[in-house]
Amino acid sequence: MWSFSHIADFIHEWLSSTFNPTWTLIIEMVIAGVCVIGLFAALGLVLVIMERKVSAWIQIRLGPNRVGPKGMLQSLADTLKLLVKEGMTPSGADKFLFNLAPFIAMIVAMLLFAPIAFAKDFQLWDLNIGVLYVSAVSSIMVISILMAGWSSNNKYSLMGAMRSGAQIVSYELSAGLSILAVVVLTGSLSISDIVMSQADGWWIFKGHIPVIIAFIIFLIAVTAETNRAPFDLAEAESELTAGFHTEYSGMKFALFFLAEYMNVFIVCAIGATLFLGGWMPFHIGNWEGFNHVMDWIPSSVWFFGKTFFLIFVIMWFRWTFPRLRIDQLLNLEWKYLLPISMFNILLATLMAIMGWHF
Amino acid sequence: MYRQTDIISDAQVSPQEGDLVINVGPQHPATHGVLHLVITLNGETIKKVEPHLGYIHRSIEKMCESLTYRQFIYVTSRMDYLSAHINNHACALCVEKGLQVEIPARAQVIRVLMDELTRIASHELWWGAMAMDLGAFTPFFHAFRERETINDIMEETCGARLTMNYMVPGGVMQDVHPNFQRRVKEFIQLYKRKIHEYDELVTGNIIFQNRMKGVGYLSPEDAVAYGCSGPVTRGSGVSSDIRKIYPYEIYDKLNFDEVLESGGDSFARYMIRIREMHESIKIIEQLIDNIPEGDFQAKTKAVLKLPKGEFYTRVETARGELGVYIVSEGGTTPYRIKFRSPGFSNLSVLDHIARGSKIGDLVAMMGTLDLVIPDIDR
Amino acid sequence: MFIVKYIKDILGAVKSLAIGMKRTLYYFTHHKEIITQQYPDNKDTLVLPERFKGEVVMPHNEVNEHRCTGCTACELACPNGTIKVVTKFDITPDGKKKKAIDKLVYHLELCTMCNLCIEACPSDAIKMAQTFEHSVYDRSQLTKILNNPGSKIMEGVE
Amino acid sequence: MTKEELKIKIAELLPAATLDETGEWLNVSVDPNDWLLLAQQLRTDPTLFFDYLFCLTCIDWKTHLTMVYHLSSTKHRHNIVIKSKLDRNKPEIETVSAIWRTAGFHEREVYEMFGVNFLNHPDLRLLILPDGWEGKNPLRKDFEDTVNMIKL
Repeated sequence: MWSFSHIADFIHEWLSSTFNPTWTLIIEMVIAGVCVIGLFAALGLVLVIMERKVSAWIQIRLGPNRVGPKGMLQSLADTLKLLVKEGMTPSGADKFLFNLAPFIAMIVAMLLFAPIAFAKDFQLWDLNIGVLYVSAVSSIMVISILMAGWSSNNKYSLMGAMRSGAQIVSYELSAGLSILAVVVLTGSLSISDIVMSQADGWWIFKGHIPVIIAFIIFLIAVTAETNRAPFDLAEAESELTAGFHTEYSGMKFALFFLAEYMNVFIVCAIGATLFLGGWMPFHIGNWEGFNHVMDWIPSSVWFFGKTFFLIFVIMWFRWTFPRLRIDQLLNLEWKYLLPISMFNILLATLMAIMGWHF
Repeated sequence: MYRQTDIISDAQVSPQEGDLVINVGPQHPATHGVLHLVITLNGETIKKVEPHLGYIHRSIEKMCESLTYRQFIYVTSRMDYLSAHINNHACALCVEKGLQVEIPARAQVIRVLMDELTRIASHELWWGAMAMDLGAFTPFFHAFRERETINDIMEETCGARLTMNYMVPGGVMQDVHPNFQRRVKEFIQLYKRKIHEYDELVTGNIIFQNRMKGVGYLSPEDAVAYGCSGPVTRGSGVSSDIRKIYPYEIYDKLNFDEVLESGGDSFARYMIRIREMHESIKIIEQLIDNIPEGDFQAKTKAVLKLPKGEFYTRVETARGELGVYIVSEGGTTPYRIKFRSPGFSNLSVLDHIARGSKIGDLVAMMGTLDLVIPDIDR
Repeated sequence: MFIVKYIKDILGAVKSLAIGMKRTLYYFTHHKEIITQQYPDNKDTLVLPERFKGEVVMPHNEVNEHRCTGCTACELACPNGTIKVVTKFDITPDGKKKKAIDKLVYHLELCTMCNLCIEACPSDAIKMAQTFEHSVYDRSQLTKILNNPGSKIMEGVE
Repeated sequence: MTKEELKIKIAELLPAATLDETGEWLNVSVDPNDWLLLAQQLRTDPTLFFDYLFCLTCIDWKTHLTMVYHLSSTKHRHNIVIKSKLDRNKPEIETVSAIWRTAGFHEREVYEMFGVNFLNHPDLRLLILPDGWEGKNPLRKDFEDTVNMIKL
C-alpha cells in the first residue's frame, strides 16, 4: 500500500544497502531535517491562509481572494513581503538577545515535531517519554517571549512579556494535568503506545466524563499556552499595541508569527493524539463494513483531519471571544481549571484502577 | 466579583521609584484616533492618566468666525463626525433661534428622523469598536452591516455618507428621497432581525460581563461635577437627556423613554447605548409613516444676518450634550462661536475613573466613554 | 452552598460562550450572508444615488451651451474659496456689452462637497456629478475649468 | 426657579451684580473679584443648586475679555449665565475648578486660547496647544498664524 511508512522503510532499506550505518544515519537525519523545515513552511502558509479565511467567513467578509486561485497564494505573497522587508533593531535594544529570541521560538517549535506520530509507523523519534518531552520543551517557548520583551527596550514589550510569563507558567499546570489523565488511563508516556491504546476506540469516547473534562481543559489551557485569543494578553493588540513583538519587523517578526502557528499545530496534534486517537481511524463497535471503509482512508489523513479540526476550534475561539484581563486570566487558572483538573485526575485514576473504561 | 481598587488620590500619584510612565497614543489601536494619554503605572495598575490633546485641533471656532451663517454649518460635520447630522442640527437651530423663523412641520420631522438614524449609526459603530477594544474583532464587522444600511439611506437622501451638510437654517437642504420611507422600514426590519445577535455575541458573554461589571465606577455626583453628559451620566443614574429635559423640535410630542441605569460602571454605560438604540428605533417607527406634507424648508433671505445678541442651543448628540453658543454683532458672520462638545468633558473624567484599575480596563473605559477625538479637539 | 454556586457559575459561563460560538459558526457556514462588495470588479454594476455629491460639473447641451450667467453667487456661497468666476464682456449682435463667463475655475482639492453652490445658483448652471475616483498624480490636475472651451450661454437664460 | 425668582435671589446674594434678562436665560455680570464668592453660593445654596457647569468660555471684545459661565441645575432644571469682564492686558480671575471639577479642563482650554490666568488653578498648563505656544493666544481677535493660514 502507498503510505508514509512504506516510503520511509523503502528509503531506509535502500540507504542501508548502499552506505554504511553511520552514513545512513546522517543522511536520514538530513532528510528528516529537510522534511521538518519543509513541513514547517508548508504548514505556516496553510495555517495563515486558514486563519484568514476562517476569520473572514465568521466576520461576513470574503477574505483574501486576489492572489492565486481563491486567494490561496496570499500567504505566499505575504511571506515574500516579509522576506524583503527591512529587519530593524531599535537603537536601545540588547542586540544579541533581540536577534536570538525569534530563533529560540523557532527552534523550540521545531524540537516539538520530534515525537509526533504523523501517520501509521511514521514518527521521527518514538521516545518513551514523548508526552513529557512535549510539555517540557513547549514551556521553553516562554523564554523566547521573555527574551524578546526584555531586549526590545520597549515598555509595551516588557509588559507583554511579563504577562506571558505569568500566563504560561500557570497554564502549564492544567495542561499537564489534563494530559496526565490520559497517561494514567494508558499507563504509558510514549506517543506510539498512547495511539495504539486507542485502537478499539478513542479516549474521548472510551474515557467517559473524566477524559471529556480533561479534553476541554486541555483545549483551554493550550489556547492560553500558545498565546491565542481570548488569552492573547502577551500581544493584546488594543492594550499593548503588539506586546512582546512590538519592535520586531521583517523576517524576525515572521519567525515569531510562524512559531505561533507551529505551536498551535503542535498542541493540536498532541490533543488529537491523546484524545482523538492520533492516526487511528474512527471505528464503531462491530460494524465491519463501516470500519473497513474507515480503515481504507489513509492514516495521515486521519491525523491531519483531527489536527486541523482542533486548529479550527482554536481559531473559532479567537474570532468569537473578547480578551480576558490579566487578573481574570490567572483567576480562571487557579480558581477553576486547576482545582477541576486535580479533581479530574483523581477520578481518572480511580477509573483506571477499577477498569471502568471500555 | 472583581472590584476596582480604591480610587487613588492626587497625593498618592507623585512619581515614585519603580513607576512606569507609558505614552498611549497618539498612534495606538485603542485610542481610535489621535488621543495621547500619558499613563503612570505601578505594575499593571494605573495610578494616573493625563490626556494630551491637540493632534487634530483645527480651531473650528476660529474658522467659523469668518464664515457666514449658511457656510459654517458644514464645518461642524467634521467635529463629531459620527453625529454629523446632529451637529448640523444644533447649528441650524441656533441660527434659527436668532432669526426667529418658523420651521415647517415636515422639515422638523425629517430632521428628527435623520438625527435618530445618525444616533443608531453612531452607537452601532461604538458597539463594534468597543468590542474590538476588548479583543473581540468579529462584532466590529457585524455592526458595520447595519451601519452601512443607514449610510446608504443617508447617501440616497443627503448625497453623502458621513459629512452630509443636510441641515440648513430654515429646514433641510433637499426633500427626502422617494425611496426614503421604504428603505428606513427595511432597515428597521433588518435591525429587529439582527439585534439579538448583539446580545449573543457580546452582551451575554461571560468574559465581556466580567470585563465590564464593577469597572470604571462613576458616582452620580462625580458625573455631574465633571460636566459629563449623555450616556456617561445616564449610566450613573443622572437624568440628562436634553431631548427630555429641554425638548427641541418635536421631541416633546414623541413617545420615548429616557434610558437610565444605576450601575455607574462600564457595563451600565454599555447597556445605556444598547437600549438607546431601541428607543431611537421607537422614535423612527412613530415618525416614518407620519411625515407631514408641506415645505421642507422655510423661506429665508439669501444673506442671513443675526441680530446683535447671544444665542445658545443645546441638543443631545450620540455622545451627550452639544452646546452651540453664538455671539452675534449683527453681521453676516458670528463674532464668536463656541461649541461645547460632549467628548471634551467626558474625557476629563477618564483620569478619575481609571485610577486603580488595570490597563485592560482603561481601554474598556475609553470604549464606554465613546470618545471621538475630533469632537474633543474641535 | 458554595460548591453548587461554583458549578452553576461554570455551567452558566460555558452556556454563554456556547451561544456566542453558535452565532459565529452560523456565519462561518452561511456564506450568503457575506456583504463584501468587490469594488473595482463591480464597477459596471455600481450605481451611485443621483444625489451623491462627487464633484461640481457644468452641464452643456449638444451645441456647447451652458446656463451660467457669471453672477458669482456660487463663488460667494462657497465656504472654502473653491470656485472662482472669471468674467468677460461679450458684444451682443445689437452692439451692447453683456457680461458672460470667461472661465469658471473649480478647485476640486479644496471642495468639501457641501452642495451650497448648487443651492445658491439661480440658473441651475452647475450640478453635482456622481464621480468619486478623483485621485491623480499631480495636484494641478485637480484644478478644473468647468465651462467647455468656446462654449456660450444658452438662449433665454438670464 | 423662574427667571424672576432667580433675579431676586441673585440681587440678594450680590447687590453689585448687573442683571440682564433680554436673552433666553438670566445674564449676571459680576466683577472678577466677587466671582468666587458668588460661585460658592450658587453651588451650595439649596434653592439655587447650580451643580452643572455645562459651558465655560471666553469672548475677546478687542477692548476687554469676557468670561462666560453657563450653569444649570440637575435638581431644579434652571439655567443662569454669569459673565465677568476682564482686563485684556492682564486677564486674571479666580478658578472655579474646586467647585465644579469640569472647570479644571475647560479653564485650561481658555488659558491657552485666550491667555486668561486662572488664579489658584491646580494644574494650569497647555492642554491642546503644543509646548512653546505660551504667550500666543489663537482665539484672540488679533492673533495671526503666519505659518498655517492658506491664502487663495
